[in-house]
Amino acid sequence: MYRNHYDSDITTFSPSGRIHQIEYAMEAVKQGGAAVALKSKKFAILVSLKRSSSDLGSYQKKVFQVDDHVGIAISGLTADARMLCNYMRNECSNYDYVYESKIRIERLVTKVADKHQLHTQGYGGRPYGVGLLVAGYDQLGAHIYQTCPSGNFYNYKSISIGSRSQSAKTYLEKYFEQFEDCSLEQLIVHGLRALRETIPNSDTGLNSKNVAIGIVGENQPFKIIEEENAQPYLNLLENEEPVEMQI
Amino acid sequence: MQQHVSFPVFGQNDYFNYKNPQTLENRMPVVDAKKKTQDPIVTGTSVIAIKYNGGVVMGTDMLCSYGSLARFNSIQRMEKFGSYTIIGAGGELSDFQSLSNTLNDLVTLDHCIDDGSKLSPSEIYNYVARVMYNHRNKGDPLWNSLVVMGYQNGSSFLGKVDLVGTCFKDDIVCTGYGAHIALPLMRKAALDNPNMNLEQAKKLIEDCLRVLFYRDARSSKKIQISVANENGLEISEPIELDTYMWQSGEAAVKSFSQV
Amino acid sequence: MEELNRGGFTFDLCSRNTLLEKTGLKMPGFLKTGTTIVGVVYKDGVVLGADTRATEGPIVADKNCEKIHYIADNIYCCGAGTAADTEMTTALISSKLKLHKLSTGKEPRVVTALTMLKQMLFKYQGHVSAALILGGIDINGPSLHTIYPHGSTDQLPYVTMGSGSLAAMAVFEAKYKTDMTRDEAIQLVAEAISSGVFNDLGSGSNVDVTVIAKEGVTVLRNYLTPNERKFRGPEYIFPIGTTPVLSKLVAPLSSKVIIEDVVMS
Amino acid sequence: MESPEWMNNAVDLGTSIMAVEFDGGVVMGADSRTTTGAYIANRVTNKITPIHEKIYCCRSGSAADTQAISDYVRYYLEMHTSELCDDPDVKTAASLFQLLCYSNKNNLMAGIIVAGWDKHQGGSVYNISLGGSMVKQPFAIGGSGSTYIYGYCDSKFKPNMTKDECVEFVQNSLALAMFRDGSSGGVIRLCIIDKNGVERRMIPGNKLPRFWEG
Amino acid sequence: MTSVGSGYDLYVSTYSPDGKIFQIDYANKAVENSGTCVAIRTKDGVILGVEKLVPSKMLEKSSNRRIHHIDTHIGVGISGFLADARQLITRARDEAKQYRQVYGQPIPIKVLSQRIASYNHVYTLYGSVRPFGCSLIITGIDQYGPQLYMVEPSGSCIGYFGTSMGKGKQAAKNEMEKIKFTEISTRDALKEVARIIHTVHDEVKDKDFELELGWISMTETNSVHQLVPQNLFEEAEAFAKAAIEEANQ
Amino acid sequence: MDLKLSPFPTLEKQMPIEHGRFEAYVDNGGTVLAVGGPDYCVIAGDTRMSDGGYGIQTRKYTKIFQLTDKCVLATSGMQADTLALQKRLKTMLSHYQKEHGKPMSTPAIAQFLSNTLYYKRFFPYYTFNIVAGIDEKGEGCAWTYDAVGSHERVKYASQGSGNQLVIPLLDNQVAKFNQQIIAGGNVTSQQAVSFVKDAITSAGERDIYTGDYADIVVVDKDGVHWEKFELKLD
Repeated sequence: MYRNHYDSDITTFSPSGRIHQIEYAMEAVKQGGAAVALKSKKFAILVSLKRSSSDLGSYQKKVFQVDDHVGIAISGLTADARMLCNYMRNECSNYDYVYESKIRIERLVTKVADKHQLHTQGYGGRPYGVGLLVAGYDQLGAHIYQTCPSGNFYNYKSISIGSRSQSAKTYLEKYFEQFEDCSLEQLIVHGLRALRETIPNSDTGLNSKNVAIGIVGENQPFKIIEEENAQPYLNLLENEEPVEMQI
Repeated sequence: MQQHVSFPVFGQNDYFNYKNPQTLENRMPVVDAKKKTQDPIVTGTSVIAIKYNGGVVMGTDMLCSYGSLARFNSIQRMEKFGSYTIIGAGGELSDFQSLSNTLNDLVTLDHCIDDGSKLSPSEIYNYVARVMYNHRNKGDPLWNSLVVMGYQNGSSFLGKVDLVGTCFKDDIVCTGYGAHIALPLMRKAALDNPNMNLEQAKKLIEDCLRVLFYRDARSSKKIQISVANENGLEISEPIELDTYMWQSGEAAVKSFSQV
Repeated sequence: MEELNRGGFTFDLCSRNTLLEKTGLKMPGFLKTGTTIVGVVYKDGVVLGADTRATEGPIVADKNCEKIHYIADNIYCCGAGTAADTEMTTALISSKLKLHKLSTGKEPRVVTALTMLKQMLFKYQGHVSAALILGGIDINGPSLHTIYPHGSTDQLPYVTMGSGSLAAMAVFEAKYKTDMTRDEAIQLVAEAISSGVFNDLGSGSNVDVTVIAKEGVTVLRNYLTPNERKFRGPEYIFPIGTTPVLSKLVAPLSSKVIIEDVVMS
Repeated sequence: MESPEWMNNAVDLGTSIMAVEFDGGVVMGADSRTTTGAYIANRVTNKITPIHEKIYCCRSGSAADTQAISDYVRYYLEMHTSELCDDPDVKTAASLFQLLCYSNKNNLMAGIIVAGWDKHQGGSVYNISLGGSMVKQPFAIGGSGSTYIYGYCDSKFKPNMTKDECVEFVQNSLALAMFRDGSSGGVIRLCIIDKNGVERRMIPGNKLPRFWEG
Repeated sequence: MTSVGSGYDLYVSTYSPDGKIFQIDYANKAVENSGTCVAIRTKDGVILGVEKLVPSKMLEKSSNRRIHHIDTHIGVGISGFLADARQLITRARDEAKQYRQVYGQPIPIKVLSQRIASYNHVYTLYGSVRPFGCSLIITGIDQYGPQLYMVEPSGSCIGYFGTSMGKGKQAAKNEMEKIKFTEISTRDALKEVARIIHTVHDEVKDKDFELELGWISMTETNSVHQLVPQNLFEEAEAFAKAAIEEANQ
Repeated sequence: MDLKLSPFPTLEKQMPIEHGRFEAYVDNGGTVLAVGGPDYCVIAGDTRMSDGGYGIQTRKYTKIFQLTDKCVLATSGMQADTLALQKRLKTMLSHYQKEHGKPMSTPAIAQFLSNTLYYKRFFPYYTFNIVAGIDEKGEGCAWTYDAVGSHERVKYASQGSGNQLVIPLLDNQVAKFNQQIIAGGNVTSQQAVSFVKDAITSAGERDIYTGDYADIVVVDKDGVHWEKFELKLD
C-alpha cells in the first residue's frame, strides 16, 4: 500500500474505482488482536485473544454481550467498538421494547453496518476502524456475521479477523464443514485451536488470562467465558495431540 | 402568528440533508400532527374473537355509524397484516385507516427484508400496543379498540388493545358492547366445551353477533367472520345473519294488552 | 304559607343536593345492589331470579342479601338500584295490595301491582332509584314486567335488570324458547343469573330463584352457591391478655336492673 | 352593541351534495345555497369544485376550510401530475383530501365527496367524512340535507345506471333534500364526468323536480 | 484515463479542463468492478439476474444478496458497493412508503427511479461527499405494466427492455440483442437470464460465483416481486449450463 | 345567552354525544401485597383485570413482574402505565447489568423506581407499586410507593383496590400493633405464604375488583418461586 493522490480523503474515488481511505481503515482491523467465530446448528461462539499493553496493564476486553441472544468480538480500535456496541445494545433494547421479542441478527447487523457506511461517504469524518464478529441465535438459527469499516457485512459459517487471522482462517477452512454437527464443547475446542494458530511461536500461547470465549445458542443466553472459567477448555486443548497445522 | 391549519409542503427541496442523508424527514409532507380525535365521528361497534383447538376465529359486523345514522354499511372492519395476523377494529374509522396504513408500511418493510422470518402476531400486537399507548400519552388517542389475532408455527394468538394502551392476551376477547353481551356467552360456551372445533367456534361467533344485533343499537346483521389457523388467514365474504327469534314480540301482547 | 298546602310534589332538596354535589360535597354512599335480576315466563308460570351481592362502591356490603321480594301470594318482585328504595317500594306496594285485597276480596292481579308501582315511581320522578322486575300469576295467566325508576314499564316474556342485565340478557337471547317446562325455565334463569354473577362485578355470590306457578310459589333461596370461600388460613388465636387491660370496674348486675311488677287491669 | 348574526357566523355550507357512479362515469350534484346564520349569503354558489381535468369535489362544512383544502389538493395534484407525466387517478386525489382532513381533523369542518373519471378505474366516488375517513362508494350523499334523503336514495339507487337515469336520480334526490332542508336550496348544479370530458349543467330554482309538498 | 493524476479528478465538485467530472467516472468504475447484473422485461414481467461473486467458501449461501425488494411490486438489482447500495435501498423504501402515505397508491416505477436518480445526483454536486459507488436496476409492475429502469451514480435514469451492468455488461448486452422482448415468455426469459449470467462469467478471474434470480410477473407471481422459487431456479440454471456446454462443443 | 337557531349544527352539537371526552386514565383495579421475612419475602397479587367499571377484561393478567433474581415489582392501577413502567425498568436494568456485569441490587432498584416515577411527576404513571425481594444482606425487604415516587422501606405493604381491607390484617398479624403478648418466634416462609393467601382471599371476598386467581411469589436466596392460587370468579 503506497501513498498516492487518491488516498487521503474518504470522498475520493481512485481511478480504478476504489476508496483507499476505507481500505486503510480495514488495515486498522488487522492490527487488533485476533478473534475467531464459528457456529454449529445450535450454537455460535466467539473466541478471542486479549492483549495487554504491558505486564502491569490489564487485558483489554474483546468480547462484549449485546443482548441475551447476541454478542460481539472486536478487532481494531476499541473505542470505536465500544460506541458500536452501545449502539447495538440500544437497538436490541428498542426492538425488545416495541415488539417484546429479540431482534433478528441479520437486521441488527444491517443496522450497524449502515452506521458504518454513513462514515464512508461524507467529508470530515473517518470510517470506523474496527471489525466486528457478531455471534447470535434467533428463530432462524445460529449466525456468525462479520462487519467491515466499509459498511459491508458477511454471513459466515466461520471466520476470523485481526492480526495473523489468516492462519486461523486456514485452520477454519480446513475443518468448517464438520462444525455443523459439533457439540458446544467441540466447537469451543475448534475455536481455541484456530486462535492458537494466530499466536507467534515465540509467544506464551493461550492461557486463561488472554482468552475470552463468548457462547450463545439454543436455550443458551449469550455468556462470556474467561479467566478461570476458560481453563477447563484450555485444558482440553493441552491434553490433546498437537495438530500438525504448521504453515 | 399561529397557523390555523398545517399543510404539508411539497416540491424539490432538500433532497440532501447534510447531517443525515438517509432519512426523508425533512421532505416528508407529514403534517406535524394536530390530529386529535377528541371525539369519534364515524364509528364501528364490537369485535369478538375466540381461540379454538387449532386456531382463532374473529367476527365483526360491517357497519360504521355516524352518530346514530347507519352511514356506511359495507365496511370491512378486519384486515390482514402479513401472512399471520388479522386485526379487527371498533371505534373511529379514520383512526383505524391511519393505523392500518402504518402497519402496512411495517409489514411491507418486513416483506422486503425477506430473510425467511416474518413479523409474528405477537410482535405486531406489541407494536400496536406501543402505538396506541404513545398516542394516548400525547393526548391524541387513536380512538379504537383493536383485537389482534393470528396463527404461526402451530400456536394461536389472540389479544386486545384499546385507546389508552391497555393490552392483554386471552382465549376470548371482545370489545365495545361485545364485552358486555358476547363475552359472558363465550366464556360460558368455552367452559362447557373447552375443546371447540372450527365449526363450533364459527357458530358461536355467529350466534353472539346475532345476539349483539338484537341488543346493540349500533350493530348490523351484515357480518364477516375471519379465521387464522394452519391454512393461513381467511376473511369471509359478507354474511347476512338470519334473525329468526321475534316470537317474543307476539308473547309480549299475548296475555293482555292493557299495558 | 298557603303555598305549603298546595299539594303535589317538590323536588327542592333534590336540586339542592345536585348543586351541593357540584361544589364538591360528597353525599353519603347508599347500599347499591349492583345487581343481576331476571325473570322468564314459562308454560304455566313465571320464574324470577336474582344474585345475592350488595355493594357499596367497590366493597361487597352483603354477600347473601335477598333481592326477590314478596308482594302478594301470587306476585313477587325483584329489585335493583338503591337497596333501601327497592325494599321500601316493594314493601309499601305489598301492604297497599293487601289492603286492596281485603277491600275487594279478590286475589290481587299483577297489573294492579304494576300500576301501583309505576304510579308511585313516576310520582318521584326517578329520585326513588328502584329498577324492578315484577312477576306473578293471576286469572290472566302468568305475566312478567319490568319497571324503570322513572316509572316506565314493559311486558315481555323474558326480562333482565341491573348492572348484570346485559350479561343475563345475552343468555336469554341465545337460549330462550317459548313454552318451556318449569325445570327448563329454572335452569335458564340460573344460567342467566350465573352469567351476571361471573361477568359483572356488581353481581356475585349465590343464585336465588323463585318460581310462581298456579299451584303455588316455590322460593329456592340460594339455589346455587358457586362462590364459597376457597381457602382459609390457620385460625388467628389471640391468647387472653393480648389486649392490654388499662382499668377494671366491676358493677353488680342487680344494681342496674329495676324489676317492677305491673298488674294488668 | 351586538353585531348582526350574519357578521358573526362563519360561512357554512349547509348543504346537499351527492355523487353517483354510472356506466362509464360519474354524475355529481349540489345545491347552491350558502348561509351565514340564517342569512343566505349566496344563493347561486358553486359547490362543485374542479380539482383536476376530470376530478371534481363536492364540498360541505365550512366554506373557508373546504376551499382551502381543495386549493391545496389542486396544487399538490398539479405537482403530482408533472412528476407522473400522466393524469392522476381519482383515488390519488381522494387520498390527498384524506391526508389533509385527517391530519388536521381538530381544526377543520369539512365533509367532502371526491369523484371523477380516470383510465384505470373509470368513474369512481370517494367520501371523506368529518373525521377524515375515506370510503369508496357507488354513490355518496353529504351535507345537512342528506339526512332527509337517505331512504329515498337507498330505494332508488341501482348499480350501472345509464347516464340519463343517473342524472334524473341526482336531480330528484337533491330536489327532495333542498325542499326539506332549510340550509339547502337555490339551483341544482350538476357535473357529469366521463372519458370524453366534463359537462356542467344547472337546473334553475323554478325548474326543479317537484314532489308531494305537504 | 487521460486525465488521471492531473489534479482535476480528486473531487466531484471539480471539472477537468475538458469538462468532465472524473469522480463520477471513477464511481462508475467501482460499478464495473462488480459482478454482472442483467435484467429483461417481457410482456408480463421483469427478470433480474445477478452474478454474485463469492470471495470465501466459508460464506453462507444467500449472504450479501444483490437483489432486494423495495415494495411488494418493486425489486432492484445491484452492482457496485453493496454498503452504498443499502443506503439507496433504504431511501427507495422510504420513498415508496411516503408515496403510498400521500397518494394512497403504490409508487410507479418511473417515479421511484427518478426520485432515486435525483438522490444520486445530489451526491454529485458537492465536494463534501462522494457519489454512490453503485448502480441499480429497478424493476417492477405498476399501473403501466412491467417496467425496467437503470439508475447510475451520475444520477441518470433510463428505461429499458433489457439492460446490464457490472463486469460483463458488454458481453451481456451482446447476448441480449438476440432476444425478442415482446414475444418471449417470462419463464423462457428466466432461462435466458441464467444463461447470460453463466456465459459472461469469467472463470479465470473470479472463481466462485452464485447466481441470484429475482422476478416479478403478472401471471406467475401475481405482481409481487420475489426471488425465483427453488425448482424454477434449478431448472433455469440447468438450462444455462446445458446451453453453455452445447456452445463449447 | 342567545338561542340562535343555527342552520347548520355546530361542530360540538354534531358530535355524537354518547362517547364522552377522552379520559387518559383508567383504573384496572386489583390488589397486591408483600410481607418480608428474615431471609425471604412473600408477594401476592390477584390476576383480575377489570375495565374500570363492572366488567372483567381478563381473569389472568399477572400484576407481578420479576426484575432480577432477588427482586420483583408488584403493581396495581392502570395496566397500560404498569406495562410501560415494567418495560422501562426492564430496559434500564438490562443496561445496568451489561454495563456493570451484575444485576442491580434490590435497594438500588427501589430508589431507581422512585426516580422513574418522579420523572413523570406532571403526567404520572397511574400505578401503585411495591418493590419487594431480598437485599444485599439476604434480608427480606419491601418498598411501598405512591404514584409519583414517594417511597418508604417497610416490613410489609399492600397496594391497590383491596388495600384498605388488607392493611389492617397486616398491621395486626405482621406488625402486631397494640398487642401485649406476641406469640411465636420467627415466621417461616411457609407460614407467611399461608397467611398471605388468607389475606388475598379475604380481599377477594369483599373487594369486587380483586378475584379470579392470585400469583403467590416467594423470593429467597434460591431465587424467585411462583405459585398460582385460586380465588373466587364472581
